[in-house]
Amino acid sequence: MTEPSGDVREALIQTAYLASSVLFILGLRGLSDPAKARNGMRQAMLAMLLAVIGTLMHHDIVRFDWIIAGLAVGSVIGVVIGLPLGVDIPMTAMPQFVAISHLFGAVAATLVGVDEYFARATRPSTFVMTALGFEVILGALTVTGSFMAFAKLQELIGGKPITYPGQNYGNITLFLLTVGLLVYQVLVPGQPVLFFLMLGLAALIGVLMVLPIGGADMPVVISLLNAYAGLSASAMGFALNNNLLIVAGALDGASGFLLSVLMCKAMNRSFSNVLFGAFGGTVASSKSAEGLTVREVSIEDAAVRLAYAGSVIVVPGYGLAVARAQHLIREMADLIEKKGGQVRYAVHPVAGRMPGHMNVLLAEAEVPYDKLCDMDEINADFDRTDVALVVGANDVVNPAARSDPSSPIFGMPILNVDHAKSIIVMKRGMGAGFAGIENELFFDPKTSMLFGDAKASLAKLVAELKTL
Amino acid sequence: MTEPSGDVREALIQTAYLASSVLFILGLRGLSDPAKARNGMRQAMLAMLLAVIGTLMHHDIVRFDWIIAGLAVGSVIGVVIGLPLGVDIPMTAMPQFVAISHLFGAVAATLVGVDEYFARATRPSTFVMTALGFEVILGALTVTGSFMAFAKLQELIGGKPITYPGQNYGNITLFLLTVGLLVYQVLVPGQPVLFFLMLGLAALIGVLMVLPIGGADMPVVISLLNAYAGLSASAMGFALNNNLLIVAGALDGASGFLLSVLMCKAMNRSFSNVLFGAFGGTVASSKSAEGLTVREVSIEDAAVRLAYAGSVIVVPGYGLAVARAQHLIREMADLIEKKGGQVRYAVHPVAGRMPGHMNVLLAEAEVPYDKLCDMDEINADFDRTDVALVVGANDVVNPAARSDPSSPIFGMPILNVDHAKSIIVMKRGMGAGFAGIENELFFDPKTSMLFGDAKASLAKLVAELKTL
Amino acid sequence: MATLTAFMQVYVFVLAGFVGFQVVSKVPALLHTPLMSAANAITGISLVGSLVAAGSGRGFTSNLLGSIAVACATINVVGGFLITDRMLKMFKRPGADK
Amino acid sequence: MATLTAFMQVYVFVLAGFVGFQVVSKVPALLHTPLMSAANAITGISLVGSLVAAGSGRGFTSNLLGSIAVACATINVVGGFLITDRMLKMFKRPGADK
Ligand SMILES: NC(=O)c1ccc[n+]([C@@H]2O[C@H](COP(=O)([O-])OP(=O)(O)OC[C@H]3O[C@@H](n4cnc5c(N)ncnc54)[C@H](OP(=O)(O)O)[C@@H]3O)[C@@H](O)[C@H]2O)c1
Ligand SMILES: NC(=O)c1ccc[n+]([C@@H]2O[C@H](COP(=O)([O-])OP(=O)(O)OC[C@H]3O[C@@H](n4cnc5c(N)ncnc54)[C@H](OP(=O)(O)O)[C@@H]3O)[C@@H](O)[C@H]2O)c1
Repeated sequence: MTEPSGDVREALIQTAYLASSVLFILGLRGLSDPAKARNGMRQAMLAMLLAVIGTLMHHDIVRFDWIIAGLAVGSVIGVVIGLPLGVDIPMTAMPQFVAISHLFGAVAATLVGVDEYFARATRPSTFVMTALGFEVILGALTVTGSFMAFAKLQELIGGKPITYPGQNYGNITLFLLTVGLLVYQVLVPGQPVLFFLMLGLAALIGVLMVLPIGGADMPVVISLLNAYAGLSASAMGFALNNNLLIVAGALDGASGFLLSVLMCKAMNRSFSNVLFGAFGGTVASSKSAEGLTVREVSIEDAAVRLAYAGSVIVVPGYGLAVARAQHLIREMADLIEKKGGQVRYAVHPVAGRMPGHMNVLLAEAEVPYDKLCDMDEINADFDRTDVALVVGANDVVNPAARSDPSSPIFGMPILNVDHAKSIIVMKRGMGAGFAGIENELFFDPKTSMLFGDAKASLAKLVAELKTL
Repeated sequence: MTEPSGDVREALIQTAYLASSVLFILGLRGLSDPAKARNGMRQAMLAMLLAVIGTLMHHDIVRFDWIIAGLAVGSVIGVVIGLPLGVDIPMTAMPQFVAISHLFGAVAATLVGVDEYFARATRPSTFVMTALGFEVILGALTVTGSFMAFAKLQELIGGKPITYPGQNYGNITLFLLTVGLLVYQVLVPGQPVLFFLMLGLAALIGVLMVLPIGGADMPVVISLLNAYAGLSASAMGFALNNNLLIVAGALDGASGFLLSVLMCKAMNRSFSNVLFGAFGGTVASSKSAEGLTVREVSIEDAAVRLAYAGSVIVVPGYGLAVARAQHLIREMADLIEKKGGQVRYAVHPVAGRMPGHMNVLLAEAEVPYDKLCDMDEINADFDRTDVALVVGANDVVNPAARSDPSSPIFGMPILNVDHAKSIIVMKRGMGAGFAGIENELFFDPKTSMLFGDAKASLAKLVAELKTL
Repeated sequence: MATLTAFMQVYVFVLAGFVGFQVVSKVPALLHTPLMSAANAITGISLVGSLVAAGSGRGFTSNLLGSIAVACATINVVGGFLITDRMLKMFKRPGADK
Repeated sequence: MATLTAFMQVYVFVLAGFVGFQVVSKVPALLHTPLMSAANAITGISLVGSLVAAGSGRGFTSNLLGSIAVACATINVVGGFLITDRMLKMFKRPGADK
C-alpha cells in the first residue's frame, strides 16, 4: 500500500512542494528578528516560486497559454498596486492595501472552487464536497468582506459602524443557513443552483459582517479575513489533496487569528466586542472637561525646553501618521541629541491604526530600531524623563484607562506619560482620538499643548532648534 | 481517491490517534512552566492511553492473551523500576534510569521491526524496507548504546573513556557498512541473513559509540540516544503507515537532539567534541597550584559568618548531589533567614551531572523554585553578596574559564562567585571536578575552605547555627 | 485507505497550525505590520490551484476561470511580497543609523 | 497515490519535528531533567506497534516477539511517567514553600 509508484514526476512535484512548505515556515520564522526578516521574506518568495514550478510539472497541465496570460496580467497589476505604496502612498494605507490584496487572493480561491465543483460534474465525493464547500464559503466571504473593509478605509462608504436591531441574530441565522445548505449538498450532491445560492449567501455574510465595524477597528477584521483566506486555501488543499496548500493555508490561518487576538488584547477589548461591539467610531464621551483649562506653549518655548532637556521621550500616535511627519521627528531628535539630550521613542502596541504601525512609520524615517522602545520596556523610565513629547497620540496616553472605570478604554495598558517631569502635546485641536473620549492628560498642570498640524509644528520646531 | 470508505472503525482509530498526537504536543508544552508541568504530563499519559485504546480497535488484532500478558508483566516491572527511584534511589541515578528505560523501549522497536520484516516474508516494498531498516538499525544501536551508558554510570564497567588509534575511522567505516547493507537489501530484498548481520553491526556501533565517552558526559549521550529511540519509532510509523508513531517519534527526536545540544553549549563544548573528544574524565591539569596556600575555616567561624550575613548565595554543585545534603542545605537556609539574612541559590546550567540536576535536587528539598536563580539572573548580584557558600561545586565556579585560555573549560560561562565579599567552599579535599583541573578560586584570599563531606559539614553547621 | 489519506491531511493541517501559532507568537510587535502583509502575500498560494485549472484540458470555461484566478492570485503574491520587502527595507540595524 | 502517501508521511514527520523543536526550546533549564525523562516515557510509543504484533494472527513467533515487545514498551512507559511525575511533584510553587 505504501509501494511508491514509479511516477518520478509525482515525486519531483512532491519534493518541490515539501521544500516550499519548509521554506514558508522558515520565512515566517525570520520575522522573529528584524535583522533576519528580509532574508526570511526571500525564503518565502523562493517557496512561492518552488510552488509554481512544482505545479507546472503537474501532468494535468496540458496547455500554458492561459497560464502565461494570467501570470503576465497578474504580475503587471501586482507591480502597479505594490510599487507606489510606501513611495507616494502613505504607510497609513497599508490596511487598505492588505484588504484589496486579500480580495484578489480570495477571488482566486473561490473561482478554483467553483471550477473544481463543475470539473467533478457537480457530484464530488462527500469529503471533497465538504472541502470545496468550505473553500468557496470562506473565499466568497473574504472577497466581499475585504471589499467592504477597503471601501470603509478609503471612505468610499462611511467609516462609521452601521447597526440595526437584531443584526447579530440576523447574521447568525444567515450563517447557519449557509452551512445548512452545504450539509444538504454533501448528502444530496449535484445541485449547482444550491451551490451558487450558498456562494451568494456567503458573500452576503461578508458584507454584513463588516457593516457594524468602525473604520478604526478594521485592522482587526482584516487580519481575521487574512485567516479566512488562509483557511480557504487549506480547504482547497483538502479538495485537491495538496499538502502545500494545506500547510501554507494553515500558517496563514494561525497567524491571522493570533494577530487579531493580539490587537484586541492590546486595545483591551474582547474579540466579540470588536466583531459585534460596533465600538470603533462611536463617540462615548465619559468624563467631560468642564471647568478645566489647557495651557498652550509657543514654538519658541517648546524649542528651548527640548534643546536643554537631558532626556526626551517621544510618544508618536496616529496623528503623526496622518501628518506624515516622521522624517521631521527624526530630524528634531538628531538636533536634540547634538545638543546632548537623549531621545527615545515610546511605542504603544496599538498606537496608530494597525499593529506595529508606529514602528514602520519611524523605521521609514530611518530611526534605528533599538531606539523604538516597547511599552513595558520604557514605562518605568518616564519618571526620570525631563520632557515627554506626545505627537498625535491620544488614547494610548489617556490616564482614564487607569483611573476611570466608566471609560470605554478603562483597563487598557497605557504609556505613563503623566509621570514625566513635563509634557508637551502636539495636536491640531482638542479633537478626540479613535475612542472618541476626553483626555485629562491635556488638562494636567504639567502639560502644555502645542496646537497645529504635527508636520507644520515640527517644521517650525526644527527651524527654531537650529537657531539655538 | 479521497473518498472516505465506510470503515467507521478506521475513522475511530484515526480520531483516537489524532487526539493522542495533539495531547502529546500539549503535554510537552506544559513543561514550559513549572506550574503547568504536572498537568502536561497527565495529558501525555492520557495521550498514551488513547494510543493504546485506538490500537486495540485495530482489525488486525485477533487475540488478546499475549497482549494482556505483555501489558501485565511490563506494568509490574515498570512500577518496580519506577517507584523506588526518588524514594530511596538518589536523583543522581536519573541518567542511569533513563538509559535503562530507553533500552527497553528500543528493544520493543527492534523486535517489532524484525517481526514486521518476516510478516512481509522478508520482501517488503522498497519504501517499507527502508523504513524497517532504519527502525531496526536505530533500535539496535539504542539498545546496546543505552546498556553501555547504563553500565558506565553504574560503574559496572570503568567510567573512564576507552580510546584506541583509528577509533573514529573504525566507527565511521562500520556505520557506512551498515547503511550499505541496508541499501543493498532495499535493492535486493529477501535476504534475512544480511538483515540480521545489519542488526548485529548496528548493535556493535552502539557499543563502540559509547566506549570513548567519559562517564560524566553520559547525559549528553543519553539524550542523544533518546533522539535515536524516537526516530526509530518514527521509522516504525513510516513502515506501518501510522501517523501517531511518526509524530510522537519526531517529537522525541527533536527534544533529544535539542537537549544534548543545549547541554554541550552550557559546557561550551562542541557536539563532536563530546562524541569523539573523549573529554569526560581525562585529567588535563593546566595551571598547577604551586606555592599557593589555602585558608581553612572552622565550623564555628563559618556558622557565625553565615548567621550575621545580610545576603547569602548558595552555589550547589555535583558534590551536593553526591553527599545528598540537599535537605540540610534547606534547613541551614531557613535558619539563616530566621536570623534575617536573605538566602538564594545560584544554579549553573551544567552544575551536577545532568541538565537541571541542581534544580531537581533542591526542589526535592522543597526549596521554592523562585529562589533557584539562573546564572544570568544572579551573576550580577554576587558583588552585593556578603557570603557565597559553594557546596560541592568546582568547575562551574572556576575563574580559569574567564582568565586562562589554556584551560580546557576556557570560555565556559561561570558563576562570578569570586566577586562576592567573602567565599566559603565546602568540599572533601582538594580533589578536582569533572574537568579535572585546578581551581584558583580555592586559593583566593577571600576564600576559606571548609573541608569534609558536605553532609557532615552541613549537619555540624546547622547544629552550630541553632546555638547562635 | 481513503479515510487514512483524509486523516493524514488533517494531521498536516493540525501540525502546520501548531507551527504557525508558535512561529507567529515569536514575532515582536515591532514587525507586526510586515507580518500582516507577509501573511497576506502567502495567501496567494491559491495560485497553485489556479494554475492547474488554467492549464487543464477541461475546456474553455475552466481555462478562463483558471486564468482569471491565476491573475488574481499573482496580484496577491507580487503585490504582497513587494510591499512587505519595502517595509522591511526600512528597518535599519542599530548603528547602521545613517 | 503511493508516492503521495509516502510524502504525506514525510510532511507529518517534518512538521512534527518543527513543533518538537519549538516546544522544547521553550522549556526552561529548571525543567530539563523532567523533560529528559518525559521524552523517555514518550519513546514508549513503540507500544503501539508492539500491540499489533502481539495481537496479530500471524502465529506463535509473532505473538511471542510482540508480547515481549509490549512488555518492554510498557516498562518504558510506566517507569518513565512514574519518575517524571515524582520529579515534577517536587517542584513547589513559590509560597507553597513548606
Ligand atoms: N494599532 C492598531 O492596531 C489599532 C487598530 C485599531 C484601532 N486602534 C486604536 O487607535 C487608537 C490609537 O491611539 P493613538 O493615540 O495612536 O491615536 P488616537 O487616539 O486615534 O489619537 C490621534 C490623535 O492625533 C491627533 N491628530 C490627528 N491628525 C493630526 C495631525 N495631522 N497633526 C497632529 N495631530 C493630529 C488627533 O487630535 P486632533 O484632531 O486634535 O489633532 C487625535 O486625537 C487607539 O485607541 C487604538 O485602540 C489601533
Ligand atoms: N549538568 C550536566 O548536564 C553535565 C553533564 C555532563 C558533565 N557536566 C560537567 O560536570 C561539571 C559540573 O560542575 P560542578 O561544579 O557542579 O561539579 P564538579 O566540577 O564536578 O565538582 C564537584 C566537586 O564536588 C566535590 N565533592 C565530591 N563529593 C563531595 C562530597 N561528598 N562532599 C563535598 N564535596 C564533594 C569534589 O571535590 P572533592 O573531591 O575535593 O570533594 C568536586 O571538586 C561541569 O564540568 C560540567 O561540564 C555537567
